[in-house]
Amino acid sequence: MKDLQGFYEKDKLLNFYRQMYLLRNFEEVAANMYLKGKIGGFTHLYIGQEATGVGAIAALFDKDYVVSAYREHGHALAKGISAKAVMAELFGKQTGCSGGMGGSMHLFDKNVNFMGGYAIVGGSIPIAVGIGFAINYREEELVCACFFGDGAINEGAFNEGLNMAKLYNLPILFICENNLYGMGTGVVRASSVSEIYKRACGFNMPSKAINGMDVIEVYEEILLAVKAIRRGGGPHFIEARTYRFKPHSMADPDRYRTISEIEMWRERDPIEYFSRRLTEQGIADADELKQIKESVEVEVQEAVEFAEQSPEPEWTHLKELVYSE
Amino acid sequence: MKDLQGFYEKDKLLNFYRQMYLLRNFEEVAANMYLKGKIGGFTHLYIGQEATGVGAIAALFDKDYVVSAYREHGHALAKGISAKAVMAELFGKQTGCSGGMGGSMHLFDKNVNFMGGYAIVGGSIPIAVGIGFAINYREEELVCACFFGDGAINEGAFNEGLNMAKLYNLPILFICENNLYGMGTGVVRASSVSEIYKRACGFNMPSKAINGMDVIEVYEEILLAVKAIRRGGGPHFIEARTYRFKPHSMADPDRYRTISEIEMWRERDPIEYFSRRLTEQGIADADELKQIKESVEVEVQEAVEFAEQSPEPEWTHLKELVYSE
Amino acid sequence: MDAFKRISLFGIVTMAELTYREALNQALREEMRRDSRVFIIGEEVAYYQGTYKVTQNLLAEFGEQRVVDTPIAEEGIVGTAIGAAMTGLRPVAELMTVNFSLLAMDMIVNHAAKIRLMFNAQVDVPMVIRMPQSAGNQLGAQHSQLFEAYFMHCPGLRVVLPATPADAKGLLKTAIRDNNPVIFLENQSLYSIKGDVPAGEYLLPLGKANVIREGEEITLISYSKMVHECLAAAEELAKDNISAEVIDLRCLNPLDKKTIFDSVKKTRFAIVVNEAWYTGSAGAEIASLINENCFEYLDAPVKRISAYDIPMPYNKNLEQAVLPHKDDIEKVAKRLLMGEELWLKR
Amino acid sequence: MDAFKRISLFGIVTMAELTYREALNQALREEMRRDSRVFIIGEEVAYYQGTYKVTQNLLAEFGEQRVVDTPIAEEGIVGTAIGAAMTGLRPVAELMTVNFSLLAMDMIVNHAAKIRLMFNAQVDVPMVIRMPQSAGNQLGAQHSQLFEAYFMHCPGLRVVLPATPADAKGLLKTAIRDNNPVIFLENQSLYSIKGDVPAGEYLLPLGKANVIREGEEITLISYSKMVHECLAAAEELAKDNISAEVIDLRCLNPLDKKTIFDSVKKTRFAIVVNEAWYTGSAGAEIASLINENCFEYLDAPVKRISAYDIPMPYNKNLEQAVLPHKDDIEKVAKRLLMGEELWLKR
Ligand SMILES: Cc1ncc(C[n+]2csc(CCOP(=O)(O)OP(=O)(O)O)c2C)c(N)n1
Ligand SMILES: Cc1ncc(C[n+]2csc(CCOP(=O)(O)OP(=O)(O)O)c2C)c(N)n1
Ligand SMILES: [Mg+2]
Ligand SMILES: [Mg+2]
Repeated sequence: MKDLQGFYEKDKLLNFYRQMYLLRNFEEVAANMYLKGKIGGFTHLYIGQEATGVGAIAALFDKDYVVSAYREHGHALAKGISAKAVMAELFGKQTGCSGGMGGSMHLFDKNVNFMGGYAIVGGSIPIAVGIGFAINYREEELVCACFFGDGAINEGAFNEGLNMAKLYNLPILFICENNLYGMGTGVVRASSVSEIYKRACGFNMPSKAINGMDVIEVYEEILLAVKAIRRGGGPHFIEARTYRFKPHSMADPDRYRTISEIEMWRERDPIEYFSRRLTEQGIADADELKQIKESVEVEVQEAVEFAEQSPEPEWTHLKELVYSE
Repeated sequence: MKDLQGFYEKDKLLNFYRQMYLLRNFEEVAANMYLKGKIGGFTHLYIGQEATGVGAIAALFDKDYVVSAYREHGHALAKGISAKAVMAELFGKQTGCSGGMGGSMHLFDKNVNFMGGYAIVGGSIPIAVGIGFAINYREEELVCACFFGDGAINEGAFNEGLNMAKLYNLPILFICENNLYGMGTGVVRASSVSEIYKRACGFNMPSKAINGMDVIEVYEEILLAVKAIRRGGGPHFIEARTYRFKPHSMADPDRYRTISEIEMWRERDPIEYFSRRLTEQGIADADELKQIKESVEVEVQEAVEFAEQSPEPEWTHLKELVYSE
Repeated sequence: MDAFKRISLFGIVTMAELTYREALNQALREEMRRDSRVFIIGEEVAYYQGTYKVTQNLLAEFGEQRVVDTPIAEEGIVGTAIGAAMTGLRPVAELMTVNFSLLAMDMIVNHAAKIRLMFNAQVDVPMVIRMPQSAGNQLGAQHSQLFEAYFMHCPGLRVVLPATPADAKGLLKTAIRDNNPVIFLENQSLYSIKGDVPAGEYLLPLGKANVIREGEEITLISYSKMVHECLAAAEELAKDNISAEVIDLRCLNPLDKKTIFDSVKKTRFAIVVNEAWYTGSAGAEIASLINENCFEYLDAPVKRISAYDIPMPYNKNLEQAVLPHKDDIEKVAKRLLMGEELWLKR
Repeated sequence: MDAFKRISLFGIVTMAELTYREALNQALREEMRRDSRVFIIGEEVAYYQGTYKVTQNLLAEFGEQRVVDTPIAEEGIVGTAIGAAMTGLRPVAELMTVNFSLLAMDMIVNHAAKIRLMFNAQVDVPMVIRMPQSAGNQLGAQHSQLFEAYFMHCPGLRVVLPATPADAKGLLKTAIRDNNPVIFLENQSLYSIKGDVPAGEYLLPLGKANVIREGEEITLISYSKMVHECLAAAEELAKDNISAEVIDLRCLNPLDKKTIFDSVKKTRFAIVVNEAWYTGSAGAEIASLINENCFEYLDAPVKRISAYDIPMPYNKNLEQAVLPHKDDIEKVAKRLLMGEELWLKR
């Protein structure tokens, strides 16, 4: 376990902790709301993968772009969409970050350059290529981070997107969150190469597997990659090895994994692991962490109330959304 | 230059020669017929690439399957469709190997397991996967050879097809004929990796680049690969480095290549190179080769006459082709 | 097995009350037992037992070789099915939902539909692509689509859309035996509906519509889920002494024009209902055919009821407002019969 | 430049006789000069100067950054355009032909068309996808298709199909300035036709049909190449003293219903013509709309003329037999006016 003391400002570390716990608590509450019928659709939880989203997005500039798939609550919150706006979106309300039009799979916020969750596996990849293209076109020094799952690497879009990104030397960070399953299918039953980072070799793209359960490792590795990209190093590929603690979606009976496998991974809970490090290394005491948790819980509770009280979107508004005049 | 004497039966070598010249002469005549308006469509000539088609297909069993793209006259002839049936197809006649329905891009002959030319770049790849799947399903010891161009590797189908082929350990030989251009775009401007055989590494698939201008090298390398596949070794990938001497299609002004580049490659003409080897090594004399050429020319001439005299397909026949009852 | 709760006898046919899902499962099982060339391929069809559980227990009976899980690769799945079909197998491919068929459109339209003609019928492409479609579960714009209009506008394909458990079985069995590529569109919202399903060999011909309710004054034409909305509307209309005939088309290709025209010539009024978007829908084709072929019999224009031309919003109320319902059908039918000219674009 | 052979003055507008291809090229050039956010991306658009030479000389003027050659990767091309459009650029993507759009269907229908609504209009997707389509050159089943019906059945897209050089310019310029994803379908067979094209700023609104020939007795409705067949048929009909009005729709979305309905209400007879397959075509939608909205004005059913529902054969005679021609239009028009009931499925 690497020493944190002296390498990081305490605030930064506590902020990692806070964010991870925000992602966790937000989704635990959202799951409840789903069961109460307040939230519809499939609703895919990110619980277990928080270290990847938080660590990776912390390594970006605020103005950098993020594109994600349908398991994107965590990415959206980490990028800075408020818990209120995300919760209201899950509730389908006008005040949601997508005005109640998108729902869980289609969060979006132009203000923080969170460029959307997409529900077609692999679909976000060519779109990220376009964002990277626009960054170069405008000669900005930004990066587009594109999150997708281990399942997406087997879609055609992966080949087209990675090849074009490398060919045009675009500032894109591809982050494959390998949580070992695409729905019920294990990576070894879906990909001819189970070490996913190797799939990038065919494009001559720098590529690496990292521990996605350790927010510090994620942060540091992504920081390195992003710096290289900003220096004109072209697209990089990161395989973050992680695990989702919850079923694929709220509709998934989750019968394809053994309890012992889930337990094993739960022992590597990224939040608990990080909180142990913080306390053991004397960076924060249990009380401080508890206070953070409580403040997060208040924030999430307020988000629920906000969502509850927000108005539904209107039919007249809907009709204006189809076309831009 | 490897010694041929003693390694190969003379007949076999002369047959390579005969076939290559058949492919060449057939297309030279077809090009004329195109200019006379006897043949329509784009018509993509294989001239220059003959060693690859002839060498590779010679390494297959008769019952092995071949799938190709739209530059497939050569593969079709090498697989054993008669010059008559191919020429009649180009003429759009009832006696053509696709009954005049397919034309140059869609040759087909069930009897020799030539499973079709396809005109969507990359489209033949998933279909080859299905044929390989069926071979395994029936526990046959056959192989499916799938030819495509360097342009096809950048399509999504390439990723999906290669991954599935490897995952299911299918008996498929992927042969990418790298003729350096996809239409007017050089490989270096289309693929992030110009050594195409490396694109297979992401699938952990045995992969190799070979000299596609040398019929013997092609034959030997493909034979090795096919043997490995038949032993259950799963899909293999071969990049055959070759060149098309003619424009992309009869409609292409061919302005993207320098004359000197074309000249350079013409000096490596696979037929002349092979005929030099045959004569220099005392396997055949000039007369013998001339006789072969003449007999080929007669065959092609007869094919033209056959095509000319064949009837056009009928409207009533056409209507029965849409659905199988 | 809970699927066989109730076994009754109608004449000599043994019936069982099954869900639509179970009926499909039974059809698959029976056809796989009958013909060893039939196999299933798709995402989550084997170990997961099917996303919507249509392939439940088939892996256990038929093994990994005939119930094949795939990567998430729709183009690869359909391409594999095509190649296998061309070499003598009879694949039943499942795409998880129709929304993902867009990724396989090239394989479906450019390949499966073309191969037979292009190669002068030297090969057939006997395959089925099963896909659920529908809307109404707050799945958002990318997961709430219906694409039968795309498949209908593609010669070489068959397009089948069962509305009941019995039809699901009878049509799927026939589809598997058909020698053409069949687009088999199941309706997500119908998987759990129940109905009597004949046991064993039960085959419905493709292209034979079902007059599911007879009536005299107006013809309601639809397929898949909307058949149930039409039936419900007919029920309501009956309360007002309006006698509506309901036609379940079952297939859009082949299309049973005769049944449609005969009914419309009798009733002189017609409404075509589909769950998909309005513009360019299958309903447009059918309405136009009716007008062209029954023009002199019609006492009013053929009306079309459909979803609005709007990508589906997530919000529940708005989603319901976008979709067509029995009330819309009832309302339009009444106004039509009362001779009120109305422009109700739904 | 040979494009500016003849410069004449009509009122104050300078006209030049250009080919359809040159008019498109001019539109692209003008828009790229006007707005540095506009760029071109596609296969062979730069160094090759465009497969059909529509992008000729643009690379020389605007450089590699704004005229971008791509690998053969249709999904990648359209996806790149979408991402760029969402972040403020205005891409004009070229797909080599519409046949390959099937490989990008997911990007077009699931993404480009949905993004604005799904994200509550926080972003627009201002992009154009240019694609040639048509048949008649013996290119076989996979290369002879027309897919406007697919794009029409997808809310969120605009669908534009110019028939003349002037329209090609005026509509493409407007399409590039439009804030929605525009499917811009050029017709392969029209690239070399000539016509007068206004110089400089010439913008045609999307959704405004053109009554390209006025007439009193029958309305011929079409778009793209078939407009020319309709005009030729109208010419023939005139010889028999039949006065046909010809409407060039120009756009299928937005669709100018008013112009259609006004004309049909006047003439009382209508034929809709499209080059695509019959079943499920745009013609079905239009015919159905006419019937629904002009029912009491019609003296005969609306007839549709189209290609047969057959994947295109290579053989030249058969290919021509599959496609619709002016003779078909003329024949159907006459029979319709003579009150002969006919079932001519073309
Ligand atoms: C093109 C496509 N095919 C299938 C699906 C259905 N589907 C939704 S999520 C999913 C699994 C994706 O797995 P992975 O990429 O590993 O992401 P994870 O869910 O593990 O985050 C599947 C098959 C889809 N949404 N899109
Ligand atoms: C999906 C698709 N996109 C574009 C085309 C147009 N096209 C036909 S051939 C060709 C070039 C293919 O190059 P390559 O794969 O290297 O094969 P080669 O022509 O060199 O044999 C292109 C772009 C096509 N047929 N299909
Ligand atoms: Mg996963
Ligand atoms: Mg090539």
